[in-house]
Amino acid sequence: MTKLRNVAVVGFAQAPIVAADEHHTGPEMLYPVVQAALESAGLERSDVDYQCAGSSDYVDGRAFSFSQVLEVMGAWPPVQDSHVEMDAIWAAHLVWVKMQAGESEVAIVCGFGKTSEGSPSHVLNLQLEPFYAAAIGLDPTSTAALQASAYMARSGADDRALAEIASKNRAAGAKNPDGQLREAATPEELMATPWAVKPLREGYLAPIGETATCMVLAVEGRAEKICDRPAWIHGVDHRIELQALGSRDLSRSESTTLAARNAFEMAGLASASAADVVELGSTNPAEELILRDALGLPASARAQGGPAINPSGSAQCANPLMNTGLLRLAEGFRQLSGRAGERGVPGAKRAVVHASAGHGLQQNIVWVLGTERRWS
Amino acid sequence: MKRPVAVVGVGQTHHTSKRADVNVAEMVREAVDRALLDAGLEHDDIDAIVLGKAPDPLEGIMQPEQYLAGALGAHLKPIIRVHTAGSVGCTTALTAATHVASGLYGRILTIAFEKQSEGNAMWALSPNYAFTQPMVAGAGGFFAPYCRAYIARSGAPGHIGAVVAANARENAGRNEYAHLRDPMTVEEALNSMMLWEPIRFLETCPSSDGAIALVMANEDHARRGPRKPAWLKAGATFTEPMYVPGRDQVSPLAGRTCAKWVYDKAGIRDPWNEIQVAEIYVPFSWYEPMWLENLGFAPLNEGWKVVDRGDQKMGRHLPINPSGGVLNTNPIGASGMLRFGEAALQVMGRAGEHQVGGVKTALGHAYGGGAQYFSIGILAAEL
Amino acid sequence: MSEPPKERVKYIDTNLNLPYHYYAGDYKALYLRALKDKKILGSRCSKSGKVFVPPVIASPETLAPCDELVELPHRGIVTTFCVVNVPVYGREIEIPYVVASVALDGADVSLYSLIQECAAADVHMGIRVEAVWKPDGERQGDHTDIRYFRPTGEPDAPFESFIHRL
Amino acid sequence: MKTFPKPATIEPMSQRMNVEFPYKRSTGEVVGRFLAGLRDQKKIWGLRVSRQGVVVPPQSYSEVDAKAGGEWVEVAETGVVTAVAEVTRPIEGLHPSSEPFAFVLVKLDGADTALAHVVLDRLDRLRVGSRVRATWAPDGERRGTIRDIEAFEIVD
Repeated sequence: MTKLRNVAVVGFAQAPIVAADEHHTGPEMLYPVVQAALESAGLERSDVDYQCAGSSDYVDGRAFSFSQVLEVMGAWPPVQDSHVEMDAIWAAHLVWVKMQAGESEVAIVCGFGKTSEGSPSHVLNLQLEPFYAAAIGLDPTSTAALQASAYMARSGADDRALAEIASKNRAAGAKNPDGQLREAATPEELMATPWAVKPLREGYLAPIGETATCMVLAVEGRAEKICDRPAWIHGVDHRIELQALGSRDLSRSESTTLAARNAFEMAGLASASAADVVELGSTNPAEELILRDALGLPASARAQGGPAINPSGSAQCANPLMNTGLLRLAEGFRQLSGRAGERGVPGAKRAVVHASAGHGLQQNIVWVLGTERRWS
Repeated sequence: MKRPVAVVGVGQTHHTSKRADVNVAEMVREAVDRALLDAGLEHDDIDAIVLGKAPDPLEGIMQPEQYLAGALGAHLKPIIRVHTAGSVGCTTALTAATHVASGLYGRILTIAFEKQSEGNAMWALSPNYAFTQPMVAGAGGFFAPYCRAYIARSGAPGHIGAVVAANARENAGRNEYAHLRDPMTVEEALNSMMLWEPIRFLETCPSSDGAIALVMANEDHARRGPRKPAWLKAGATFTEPMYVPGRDQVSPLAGRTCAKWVYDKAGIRDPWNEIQVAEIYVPFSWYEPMWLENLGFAPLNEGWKVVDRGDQKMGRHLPINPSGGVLNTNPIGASGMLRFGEAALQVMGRAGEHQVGGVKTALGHAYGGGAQYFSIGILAAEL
Repeated sequence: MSEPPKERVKYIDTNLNLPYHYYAGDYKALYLRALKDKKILGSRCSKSGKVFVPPVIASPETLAPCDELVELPHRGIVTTFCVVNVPVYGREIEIPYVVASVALDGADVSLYSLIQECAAADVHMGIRVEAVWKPDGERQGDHTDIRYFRPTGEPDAPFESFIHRL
Repeated sequence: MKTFPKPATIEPMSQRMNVEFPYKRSTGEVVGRFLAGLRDQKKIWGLRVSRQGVVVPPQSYSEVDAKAGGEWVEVAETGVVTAVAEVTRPIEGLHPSSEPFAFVLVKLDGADTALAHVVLDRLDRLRVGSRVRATWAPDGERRGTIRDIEAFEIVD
């Protein structure tokens, strides 16, 4: 592997994840978060040389939604800036690429989305191919259920296997003060919840939630001065698959496997099992099982040993659109930098972080973070 | 650039008001196929894809790069989607360049498009949102007051906008891909209906369907390619908020900052004399003199004098928009990449009938939002 | 037949209908409710002292909070404007009409508003204007409560006083 | 000096509104002919493309390697279910039925990919692996959309 520039996550802040913030617009939610992230890193806005946001016009129900957040991101005097119409974790990736290109030293990444103002089912239907898929009325819960059924048919996993995964995440989520759904539940309790879309139960899914997030990234030389325990980026890759649900093996996540292989090679990590923490962007237990399969992790919630999987409770306990992915990266940072509180994995040195976008895990990104610099 | 980056392939569609014969994917694929052919490459040679377009409601497809992944040859590759309002096309190309400059990717396919005929741009861009002061006059009505302020500040005579429009149309007549190509005189522009005073009908951009794709590559690949590459000397995007008290909307600071930054990086001290052609984002004619000042081609309040002297015409000191520009072709999300791509074609010497002679350095520019997003690339014939 | 019909289906008509439930946010809510009482509220930057209308949570210039509430006069100047000669979807206004940037006295950013009760040709940069409100009992607490601005007949503001703050 | 009241003391202001946009989507040659096949012939056509085999419903390119073109292949209106999502509470204005129904992926006989569609009846018997058959909108009511196939029904 060629030598890359050491880049680290050095700060993060988020708004509470709530069903609806009735008092603030998206930019108003983001304003204190940017302030808090800068303050946590001990930075002035003028120390930051690049900013990138991730959001969606359709989630916010207005064209050019992202231009509103320029009012609160500190873009005066004018700053170098970009925006991706994606989950903010892809903005973080762009910043990392930018730093590899020598075009930035210290940057902020912002995520926001007023999920509560729209109907995610209606909105996310519009991601699908218009003539055959969107036209049938598919929504994200239904496509997730199609995927779950395909996985269950292939693997033999039953409702209890899903419930056990979901229960494990609920228990973890209960310990996460920054989460949304914070009530532990037994597999039996979850198996008693009604079908959302069969084979997925309501107990297996996150409630609608919204937040705003801000992450600070910095290159070696700056990162150590900003943060006592930076989370260094050892490797990262992202891949997409063709969209049509019936044209790919929905029971597997080929793009995750490929992204992970590339990220692990970059990081010098033998496998996901060799990490101390694995944080997955799965929004339901079937996705988690598919991702575990793609990453070579055990298929059961009861497996002993190996890395702690989803110490945050995962996206199953909070899925604030456009921020869900960046929150996974934030969890990796929190775990490695001693900021995870009660849910902290003792002595964690390496974390694997995953996030996803699109229907049926269409697009996936995998990161490896470490407490030590990767390249010397 | 940390590592040299070049444009090695350019492909665009013929732009028109309605491509009824193809769907969104097929229209975008035309540009992609042409860019790959131009670069002598196939999809397998591409390491990653960077796609840009303006707001999703224009076509009614959310994050269309996901639907388009298969069509773009992105299956099992990285793809990202940029959206920075009207500047997005140029910013997307620069984002692709950053990917190459990082050393992580050898060859990037970058694409920008808009198929405006699928929906209604007026509705998609300025519906009445709750709790928001309605945009009572559309995009023209938003920008016209700043054109008026420019005229008041600079003392520009009233015919300048029409001169810009007529020159742009004359140029578009030489560009086989341009949307509006029928000849048009200054008088016709002056006599056209006043839509948003001081902007007349023939001084505004059309609504177009179209796409452009570029292949960008590192030095090694660029030197081995079949054609002379266009080297990116410098590129940047600068942005500013809307409601800064005293913000200069006529010559925004973000634009001036961006221009200074790229000139410094490219080693350009005197843009007027060191750049031979500029493709700048002019959706309403008056923005040409305004941006000539903002980009440092003319002193403050004197951009209109360049136009009045005719120095922006083909064969004169600094041809502006030899392609015909946004005034004659406006697939919104693609318009910025068209500026960047046309600048690349000029330094490659492959702009066909609208080629400017002896181009060593060219500028591609785009802006967006409420004149808040600025994006500039400097392309050169030699590394 | 070994092929689908040559005569293809050319278009698919789709009418997207997306339900949204927008929140104004507290600052905008206070602003809109105050309009019902014929009050125009702004917010003052805690660092620069500059006044924003409608009120904003923080100054984009200083990033400092703007938590001081100020009431603004109903008069100001037209800094720049546009005469609109095209009908715009959703607006039933007789053309030509004028939309203008109106800098209220004491405010550091401008509002975007219609200018009426005069010929479009009589509007010019620097002309002083005042708000014309919907009558008592008809105001709803939304943007339409100020119907438009109209010239006051006062002397124009000098060009230098506004040309760099449109 | 008055300062802004704390959020808790302010009654939130909200407004429901439906954002409506009409679109006229150009289908292109392949999608347009496939849809015409449903409407005019009650036939389901696939396109044999590079590295995907017979794709149903077809695009004018391979989604695996982006190569253009292919040859038309008629496939059966029967096939096997490869995935099932049973919707117990349909979403108004989005879902194609107001009664419980199921989304399915169906690999039609002769096709190499599966089609997304719906099953409306006998949901209790629907499984991955179930055999199903297309049911059609009546003559004169097929409008050249994917919904010209009304649904799939379980074949005993």
